[in-house]
Amino acid sequence: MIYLDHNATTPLRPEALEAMLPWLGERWGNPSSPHRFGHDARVAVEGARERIAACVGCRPSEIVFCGTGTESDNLALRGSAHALRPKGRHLVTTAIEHHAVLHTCRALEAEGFRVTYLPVSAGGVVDLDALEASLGPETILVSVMHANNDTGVVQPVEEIAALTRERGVRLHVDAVQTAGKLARRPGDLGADLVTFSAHKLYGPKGVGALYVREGTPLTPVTTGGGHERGFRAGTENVAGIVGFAEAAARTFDGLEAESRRVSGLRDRLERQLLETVPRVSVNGAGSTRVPNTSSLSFQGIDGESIVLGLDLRGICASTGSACSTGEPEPSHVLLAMGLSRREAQGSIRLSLGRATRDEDVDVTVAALAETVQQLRRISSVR
Amino acid sequence: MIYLDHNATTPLRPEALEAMLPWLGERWGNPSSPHRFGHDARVAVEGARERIAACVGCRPSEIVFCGTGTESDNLALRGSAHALRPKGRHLVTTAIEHHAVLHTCRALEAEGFRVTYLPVSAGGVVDLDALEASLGPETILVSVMHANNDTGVVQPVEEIAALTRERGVRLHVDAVQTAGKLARRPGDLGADLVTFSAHKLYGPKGVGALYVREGTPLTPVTTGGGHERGFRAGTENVAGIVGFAEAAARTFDGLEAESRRVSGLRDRLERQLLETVPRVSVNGAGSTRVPNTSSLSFQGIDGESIVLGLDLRGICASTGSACSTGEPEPSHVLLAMGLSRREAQGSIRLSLGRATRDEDVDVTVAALAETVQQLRRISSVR
Amino acid sequence: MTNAPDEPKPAAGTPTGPVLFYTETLLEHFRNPRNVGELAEADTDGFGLVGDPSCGDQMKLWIAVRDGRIAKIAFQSFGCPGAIATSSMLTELAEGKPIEEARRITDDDVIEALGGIPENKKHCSLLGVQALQVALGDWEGRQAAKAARS
Amino acid sequence: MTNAPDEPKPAAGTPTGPVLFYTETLLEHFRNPRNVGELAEADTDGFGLVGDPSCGDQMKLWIAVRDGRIAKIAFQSFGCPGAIATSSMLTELAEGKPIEEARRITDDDVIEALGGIPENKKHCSLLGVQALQVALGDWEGRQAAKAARS
Ligand SMILES: Cc1ncc(COP(=O)(O)O)c(C=O)c1O
Ligand SMILES: Cc1ncc(COP(=O)(O)O)c(C=O)c1O
Repeated sequence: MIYLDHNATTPLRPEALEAMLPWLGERWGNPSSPHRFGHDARVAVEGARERIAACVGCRPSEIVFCGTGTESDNLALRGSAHALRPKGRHLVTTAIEHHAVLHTCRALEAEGFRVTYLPVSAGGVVDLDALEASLGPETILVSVMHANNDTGVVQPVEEIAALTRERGVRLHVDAVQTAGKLARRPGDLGADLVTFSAHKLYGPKGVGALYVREGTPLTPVTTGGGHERGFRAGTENVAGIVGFAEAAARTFDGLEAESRRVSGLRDRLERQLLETVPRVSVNGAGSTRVPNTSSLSFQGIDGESIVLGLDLRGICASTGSACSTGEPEPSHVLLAMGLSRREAQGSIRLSLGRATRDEDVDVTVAALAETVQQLRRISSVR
Repeated sequence: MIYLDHNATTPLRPEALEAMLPWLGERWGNPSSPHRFGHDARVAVEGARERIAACVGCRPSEIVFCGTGTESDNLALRGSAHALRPKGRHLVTTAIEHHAVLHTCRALEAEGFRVTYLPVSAGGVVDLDALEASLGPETILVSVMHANNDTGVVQPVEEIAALTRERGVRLHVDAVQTAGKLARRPGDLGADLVTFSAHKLYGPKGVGALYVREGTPLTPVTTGGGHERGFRAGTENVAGIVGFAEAAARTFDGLEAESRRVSGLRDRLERQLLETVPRVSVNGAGSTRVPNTSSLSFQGIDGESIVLGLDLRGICASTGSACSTGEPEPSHVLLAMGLSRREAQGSIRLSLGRATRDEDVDVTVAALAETVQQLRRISSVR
Repeated sequence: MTNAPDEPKPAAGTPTGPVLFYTETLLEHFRNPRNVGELAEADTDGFGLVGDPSCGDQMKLWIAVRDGRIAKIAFQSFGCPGAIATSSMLTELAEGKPIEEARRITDDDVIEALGGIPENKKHCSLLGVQALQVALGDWEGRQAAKAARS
Repeated sequence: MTNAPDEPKPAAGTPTGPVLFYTETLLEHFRNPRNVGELAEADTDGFGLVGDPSCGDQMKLWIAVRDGRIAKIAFQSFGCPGAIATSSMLTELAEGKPIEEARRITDDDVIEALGGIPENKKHCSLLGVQALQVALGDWEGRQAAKAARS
């Protein structure tokens, strides 16, 4: 199997599993229990927090562990909106955010908040002028992803941070698709809130984190026993948190070399593909992208069919963000970049990872060429 | 080590770990990915859902996986309150609920909901007359725990269900402390919403579940990619869910015999203790209790000191619910039962489990007698 | 600028189910679709073109009728695996059938022949049957026109 | 009936930290507290009784003074491990000390001597020092009374 769906999820690093096992075995204590056996687990959780803070570039007390990246996004958006409601009811985001952000904005609209969805360029980059123009006295939060999950296009979050800081508006950055891929330390982006998800950087599923800059107003979404300094109640997923830290530490370590390697492979893949297959385009090709992602549009055929064609040839690809609904909607990201419905429908995403090798690229290009040719033979559209 | 803190958390069953390992290893796919490798994970999640539904006594589509029991409680309360707001703004709960419920009620009060906190008897049982009297035309939800985590006292939820059903009010039951302990199938309680937590029944930390009876109005708390039928977005903790199902299936299987065994041990422990140690009382002793829990009040000494005394003798006990704050507050549950602050402060909880043996009981009683004697020698209070 | 992206809000509680429950038969038809292509102008007795505006899928279908039966059938399809496989299966079901029988082929017949199709893919399966109905209508029209001429 | 249970709402963002960071020294004093008990009426030159209303802890402390020094000291404590250990450590620090020096013992001295104490337990450590101050005040009072009588 050639796995080219790393933006959906990544394999757990064996070292991370190794680090988790004691906490799934003989060290099962509850970190909040008032005995040394529980304290042992507390020390593990706090140690993991320190390791992740070191990767991210922040203080340990600024890391809040959550159950998923989605939950972290929800905490950032709902938590800011509810904490800052007295100051204003206007939020700004982009049309290309992950559903964890977009659908949460919709939910906040239903609560009476106003949300601006900023357009992006044909290259998939958010329009900075539009962003600046959107900021008003009522604006309390801007939420912009660091890199898009479908296209890999990196957003100018540092520039945005400069704007929001100047205006006294809080900034949330969803860094799920850049953490462990870009050398820039997320804590240095200038954001007040940053989302991470363990399973996107070779950690386990079931753990996310939100960086909450000290002093950032935030109302908790999940209340109870006061865990995570009151920001996220619930017994800690000790093993998951320890695995997250182990994976993050290893993934951030040596990140630059690996990024270069993977972007080399991705460029090679795109080059070969453009040479081999007619009527294909690379979405966001002209923009800065994370090294591992390639969004491809094939004229006249359907993305799901291409993905199945690849699947039957032993290659895991995706039509875009892995949404659980199985809805036939084409990517809202590509539509926002100006692609037609049919162009968006003819798109797939290849996302490379640590295990990807030269041969995988060659095999994939050949398989794609075959699949595309076969589907075009069937297609009623030219 | 003798572990008598099973109400805080339980060891992961080795069979559950075994069942989890493939999903932490070579089968790491995202259940929402559109290829067979992802589908493999989807099948695992849906299979786990079926197994849990079978344990609980409901349809698979009525199980919503969450990250913790706390999150499930939050979804039940916030989700009901927000969905039913147009019908009314009054909620009813009890003074002895877990903080996951109580603090969420407080948060809802801050949003403009009115909450009635029902008193309990000296035996720790909610007052049914008070409950009936509290129900008004504005009441939208009643939330009562099945058994209390501090005392183990079982609440008359079936009677409550009869009342709420008659009045057309929704009922949430927090069954975290009864699932896997009481033979009654949670789905048969007559509730609309029931909370479960995997790590309390020998499953992994980081997974909970909410039973949502078909047709129950519920607004999601965490929005995004539409996972869990839209009730809880975020990439599924596949390994955790599989481990939860394995643990639940095994714990529900043979539950009656194990319950008898454990309640025998608990009764023996209390009998020996009352014979050996003067000035001790068992909280809720006259009420129906889950088989494994013993809440004990020792006059003239402090619970934390007793717990540390036991800890130094190799026994893990607790002062009560494992709250992460380390606050010196005595148990709100015991206070609600009419204990004085100092009586409540002198209390500990022993919660037995699968590994507990006769000898453990004997050793514990001896250690307790020693600790209590030593602390009373130091104490300035008689 | 407050242009909300064009996508549905997830209605809590709507059953979605697994994305990918393709049967072996469906996969086989996807891999080796039957009767792919077009019929020559001269061969064509009926033609149908239908599209599913909700998902952008499109299908073209040609039939040749001899002795009141569908003698030849061919299709082209732009769409998801479900659309391709159901189209292929439809042509197999229709080929050789008397017109009246072909007319009675339903979506459920196609789905059943494939051994089922994921719930969220069912709307794709409509195209094949629809296209056949359109093509049969076209054939009828041509027959009527011929009868009028002769 | 809308009687909210008597407990604090968790203020989001308040640092709480680990529950249980007891040092070895603290544990040793908890296990083997020094100077536990009471002094005989005849032996007692000063007595202090203090309580922490927020956590219910209580402490009694007796001193005997000879030649301007604390010759004997004894305590009883109802409270958490922190309360017991800090009380014990305080008596150790105070024993044999000249009155003026004993008066200058601070909470921080006790905490430092124990090698630290969990943040959320610090309020317990107040009791020992407070009780000593009260006992010293009592001693002074008795001295003054004696001087007035003689
Ligand atoms: C009755 C009750 N409800 C809810 C919870 C919270 O569950 P979790 O620890 O999974 O967050 C607990 C356990 O702490 C509990 O005992
Ligand atoms: C940009 C982005 N944000 C948020 C998420 C959600 O994270 P999780 O899968 O942990 O819920 C994802 C992944 O699906 C993502 O790509």
